[in-house]
Amino acid sequence: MRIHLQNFKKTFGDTTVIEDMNLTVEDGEMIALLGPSGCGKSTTLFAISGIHKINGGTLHFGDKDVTNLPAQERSVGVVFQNYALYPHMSVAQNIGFPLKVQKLKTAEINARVGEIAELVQIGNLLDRKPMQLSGGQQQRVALARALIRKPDVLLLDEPLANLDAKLRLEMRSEIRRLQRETGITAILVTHDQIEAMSMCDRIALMKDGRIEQISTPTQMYESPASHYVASFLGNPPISFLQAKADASLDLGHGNALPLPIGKAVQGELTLGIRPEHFGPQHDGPKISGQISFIEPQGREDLIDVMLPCGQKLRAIAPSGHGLKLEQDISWGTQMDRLHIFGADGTRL
Amino acid sequence: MKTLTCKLALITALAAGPAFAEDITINVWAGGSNDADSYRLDNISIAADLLEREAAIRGEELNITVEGKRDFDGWDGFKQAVTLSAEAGNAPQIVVTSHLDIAPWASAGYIVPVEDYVDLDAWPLSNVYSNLMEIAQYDDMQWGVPQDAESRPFFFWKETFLKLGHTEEDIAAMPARVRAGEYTLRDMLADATKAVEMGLVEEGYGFYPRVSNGPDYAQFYQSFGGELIDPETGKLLFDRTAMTEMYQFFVDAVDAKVLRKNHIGTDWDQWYSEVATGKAAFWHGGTWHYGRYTGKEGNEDFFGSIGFTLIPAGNDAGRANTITHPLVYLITNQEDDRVEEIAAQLVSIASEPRLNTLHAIQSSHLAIGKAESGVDLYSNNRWAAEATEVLLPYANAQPNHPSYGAFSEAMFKGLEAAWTGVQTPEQAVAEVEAQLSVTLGDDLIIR
Amino acid sequence: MNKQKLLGAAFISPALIAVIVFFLVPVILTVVFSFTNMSTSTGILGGEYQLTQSDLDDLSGAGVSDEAITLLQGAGYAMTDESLTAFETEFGKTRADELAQKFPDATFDSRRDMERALKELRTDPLRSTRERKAAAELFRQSILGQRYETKDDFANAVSALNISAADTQPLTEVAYTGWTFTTQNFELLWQLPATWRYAINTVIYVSLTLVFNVTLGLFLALSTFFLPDRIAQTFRTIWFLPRILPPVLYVMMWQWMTWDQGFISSLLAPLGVDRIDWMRHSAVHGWTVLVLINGFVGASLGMILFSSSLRAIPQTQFYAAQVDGAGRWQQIRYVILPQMRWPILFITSYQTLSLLTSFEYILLSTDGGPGRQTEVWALAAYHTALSNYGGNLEYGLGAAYALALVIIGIILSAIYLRFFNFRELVAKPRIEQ
Amino acid sequence: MRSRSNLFLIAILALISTPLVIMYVFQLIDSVSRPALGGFLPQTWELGNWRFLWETIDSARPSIWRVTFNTFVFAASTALLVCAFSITAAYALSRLNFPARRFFLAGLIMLHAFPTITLIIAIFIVLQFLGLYDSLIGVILVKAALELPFGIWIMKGFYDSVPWEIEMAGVQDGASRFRVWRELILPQVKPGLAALLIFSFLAGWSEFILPLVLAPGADAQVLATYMNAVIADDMRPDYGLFKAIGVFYALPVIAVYLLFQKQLMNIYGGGTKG
Repeated sequence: MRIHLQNFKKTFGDTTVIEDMNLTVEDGEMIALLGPSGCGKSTTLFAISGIHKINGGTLHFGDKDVTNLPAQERSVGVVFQNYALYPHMSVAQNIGFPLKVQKLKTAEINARVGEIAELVQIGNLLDRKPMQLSGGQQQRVALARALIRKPDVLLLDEPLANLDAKLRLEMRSEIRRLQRETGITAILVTHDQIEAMSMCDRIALMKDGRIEQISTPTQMYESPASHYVASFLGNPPISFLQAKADASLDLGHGNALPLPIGKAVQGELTLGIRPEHFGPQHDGPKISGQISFIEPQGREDLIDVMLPCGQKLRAIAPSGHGLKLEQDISWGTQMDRLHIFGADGTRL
Repeated sequence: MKTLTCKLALITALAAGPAFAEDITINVWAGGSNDADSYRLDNISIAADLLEREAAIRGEELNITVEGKRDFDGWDGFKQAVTLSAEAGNAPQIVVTSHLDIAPWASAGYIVPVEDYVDLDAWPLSNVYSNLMEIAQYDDMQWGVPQDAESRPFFFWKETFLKLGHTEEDIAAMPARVRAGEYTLRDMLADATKAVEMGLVEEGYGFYPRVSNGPDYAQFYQSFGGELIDPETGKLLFDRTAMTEMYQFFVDAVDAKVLRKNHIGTDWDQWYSEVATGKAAFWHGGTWHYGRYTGKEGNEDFFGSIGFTLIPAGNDAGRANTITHPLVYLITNQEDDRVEEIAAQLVSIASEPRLNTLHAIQSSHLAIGKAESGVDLYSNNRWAAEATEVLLPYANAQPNHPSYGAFSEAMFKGLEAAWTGVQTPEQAVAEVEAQLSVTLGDDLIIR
Repeated sequence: MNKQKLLGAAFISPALIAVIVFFLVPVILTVVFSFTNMSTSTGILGGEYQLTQSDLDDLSGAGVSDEAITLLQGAGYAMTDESLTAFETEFGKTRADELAQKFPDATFDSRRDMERALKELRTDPLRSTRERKAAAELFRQSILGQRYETKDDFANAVSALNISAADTQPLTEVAYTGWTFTTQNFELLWQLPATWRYAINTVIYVSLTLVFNVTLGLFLALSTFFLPDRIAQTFRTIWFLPRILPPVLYVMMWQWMTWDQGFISSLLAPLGVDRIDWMRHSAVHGWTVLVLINGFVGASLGMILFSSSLRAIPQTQFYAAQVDGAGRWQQIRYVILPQMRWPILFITSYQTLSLLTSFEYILLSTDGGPGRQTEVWALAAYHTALSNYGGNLEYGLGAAYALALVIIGIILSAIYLRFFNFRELVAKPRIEQ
Repeated sequence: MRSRSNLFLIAILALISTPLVIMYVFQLIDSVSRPALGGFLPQTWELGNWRFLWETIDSARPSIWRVTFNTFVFAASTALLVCAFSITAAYALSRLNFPARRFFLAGLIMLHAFPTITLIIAIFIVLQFLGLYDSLIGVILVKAALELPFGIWIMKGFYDSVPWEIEMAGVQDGASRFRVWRELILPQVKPGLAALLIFSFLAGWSEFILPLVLAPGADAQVLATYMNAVIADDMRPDYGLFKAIGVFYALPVIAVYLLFQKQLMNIYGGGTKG
């Protein structure tokens, strides 16, 4: 089911938190609403789910205008951060509750509960109470409950935040698998870029109630629309350098990069260089500085380089490089991967 | 002219000669009553039985259900309950209460005059002592019928009295001497002080008065020359001098160690037990105490051990006196006039000498009518006979005045303040005076 | 109006109705009553019109002419033509004639005399008392002692006596038996010396009990916190009981402890201490016992609340403090007490209000004695309005007393409101639809 | 050192608890024995103190069983009413959007601490206007209404601590708000409800002034007024009898306490501070 949010506006009392937002999620697509806390991603999710009122604009599921429909009539499945399982009900009762509300026959409820339980692989846990389950199992129950009535849309509100690292990895692919198998349109709200990038078809990166950029993960990583997008994606994060464009991109104290080909740039700029595009293994224009920190990561090392101008540049180097702290270096930069942002933060 | 029309309707109904069955429920509430006073309620039941039989003989079917209640939270609780239920329109049909309630309850419209329903000139009401009947009058109307008579004598323990140096003849002469004002409260105080000093009684037991508020304390006011009401204007009277001297008397008694400073609030049980066994030299109480002393407290020789007189005069201005504080049967205002009428007839029948004697003797009260002396049960009772003779002729009652309750309350509070040493008698009197002049205004004459 | 609002209204209305009927209306009534002279004599529910014998004395003062007073006084019962005619229709000509003949133009002062006259009928006597009563009514001229339900009825009766219209107005005022509006209650409160004593008593009572309460509650919570569970539980039970035991029973236990023949006296008697009533011996005894009675009850509330907030402090903080070398006292001083500020404030303000206004335990124990020494404001309101030996219930004055408490109550709870995080409390529901 | 200071604490606690313990112990002892006048040690065993159970101790008093029944009806109905009204009103205040919600909440806090007993005169008028004066129903309604702000307050605390997500999940699962409340939220506040039920039952069981003033008639006597009347009757002050009645009166309280101790202590579990 295609979801189309148009000119969406949300206010709490006198403060407007989201204004004139547009978002389209294609049928069967999984999209991530990514952003720091307070950017309005959860608000958007609640508006789509029907828990929050839509103060302006429209919301369509397919061709159906659901803007003013209450949550109960929207056919939306939600998985909450804390799963919100009903503590007094067994797993089976939890999963079957949406069907019970629809007044389905017990036999049918049981059959469908069994079916979905198999799908999320908790068939053996049906008689337990939520308190007796591990975090991952609770997560699966929550998914099953959200999916059982075959909703038009599946909303996931930070579903992995309460899990430990190993389970998170497992559930990431699990959720994606379920989404693919059911072919449901899904929206994932998260502040974790890795989750967003690894699970979703597209990412909508939000900031202050606006969508900053919406595109596929790769596209967003490789050509961020703004300084903000570039800084949000990537781990270890991108390094920014202040530069002055003249005949060259002057980094001060003798460091300079050539002007990029085909781009007319002038004046004060911010350069974005990802760690994997700077290092001893790279050719290209050199930047000199002194190693200020080495963080071994096993397969490779993270190296902080202090430039003479006082700015810091991060590099990734394969291990076994033999570098030492306070060693002076001069490493190459991959110019074609260099991001240049103007004073207003937009990418040039 | 509600009453008139009602009555005319009644006459018309009567003329038609109805012969239908009539069911009437009569609720009786009695204040300040305990087991010994059960005939306050029982006599109404007996009367109902008689009335039913009379009706049966006339060929009418009359069923009267009598329900009684007397376990209230003291007089306070009883009056609160009656007042509020009257306000709510479901007051008990008959209440047995102090005659002092007539004035406020009449003016609030809670009660109806009994004279509207019964012939005061006919038996048995014609038999009731007229001074008692007057006590149940207010504003020239007969509101209630006295239920019992009593008075509040002064008692002394004869053995202690003898040890103080008095003789048997002195004891015999006491009632007369007190009456004549020859033996005053001050004499009593001297005797009591001596008794304590001689170790005949413990400290604080020379004079052992009532432990809570009651009409008794108005007696001491009268002993010092106070009068409660001005006969000319019908207004309450506050006699500053008498009040001060009365308070002073109690303070002096405390100072002389014959009276305990914290006497008020002593447990009644303890009090009865102590006075009945001679722990106290002088005290005062009520005629009904006889029953308690000789009954529960086991004093088998009442007349040999305890003497009684009027409350002595306190000074030259005052007089020996005793207050009678009869309870009265009152009929409350009911929606159905017929119920009021039945209730009044029941009260009237309950005042038959034989019935009232049951109450008088069981509860050690005095007769309400002359004819009771003709009932063996009464005449064979020495206490009833003697107390009637020594006390009743000199008894006066407290006035039926709407504000007397407030007056009496304030008087006692002031006494309590002086007695417990919180204020000097002068301060206490000044405060009571201030309070009363504000609250009572025109209803009070201050002298 | 959407579904949620409807549900909200449906859910809140039973409670709302109860609160309006038994809180809001009474508050308003209390305000109204405090401006009336309502008492037992006036009744609560409006009055009627009645002139009585004793009212006659007040009439000239109220501006009624002497002429009218004479008319009122002299009326009584009379054999007038109209009354005889009325009598004839009801009771027959024979009787009427005999009466007219026996008592030509007679007047009678009282009904009793009138009834006696009726008894004189010989040819066809009126035998039943009831008939005579009804007959006597027909001859009544006087309106003294008669109750009239409405003003008009009264005015008609007055004019029937040929009293001028000018006199009717003041007469009506005197005759009205119900309550009227007045500000005299507040003047009285201001003028009565007792008022100030009650106010001072209240301050003494509230502050002493409060200090006792909070200190003891805190001590109990802290000490049981550090003790092994079983022992702590035993002490908590001992101290919790006063709170749930019925007040009548609980106070009876104290009476037994303190009366002359009671436990304390009996215990001390062999040591040569006089037997006294430890509750009413003096003001100091009274206050001490009152503070103890109320304090023991109040302490248990403190104990429960403090204990639960103590348990809410993470255990790790105590470990950390112990590692830092803090002794038990230092743990209390630096770890516990700072975190107890809120519960202590809560208990203090909550108890202040309830102590100010509750009088049940005092009523059951000293009842204000000895000598009004322990009469607090709330008890005075109750005594004045609803319970005193004379049965003279002054609702108006009592309401004025109560009104003072109501106002203090509102002010204190408004302050109390500030203690709560009100904004968080009224945070909008998160489901909006 | 720890155990020494514990011993010291226990000693102090024991000391200040003595008066209470003495009262409790002698409450039991005196109910079945009789001390000499002026003493406190039991002299003779006395089962006659319990005579009130099989005879009316004073001719005009109602039977204890009737009074006990009244008390039970009073306490139970009060508790049920308070709970029924509180669970709905508190939910509305905690979770639902409706007009003037802020106002109700502020009002609730005020009332929750309001001097109710000072209103008793006016409450009498209201009752009498409703024709409920001197009836058990009237006192029940008044008591329930006066307990209500406290009840709502407590229940609101419990509702507030139920995660919003449960409610949202319910709504998302298609259930109406009523159904969400009934099937999903109510089970979460059961401990609070139990505590409130017990608490208001005990409050009703102990209530004295309201029945005293508002229902003085014989039909509506409760144990509190009964016991007070027995004590106030100056002809028969008899601590043996008083204490026996007292033990009888307190038995249900003790039983409830022992059975439901946990729930009772829970009453402030919803966080009164909020």
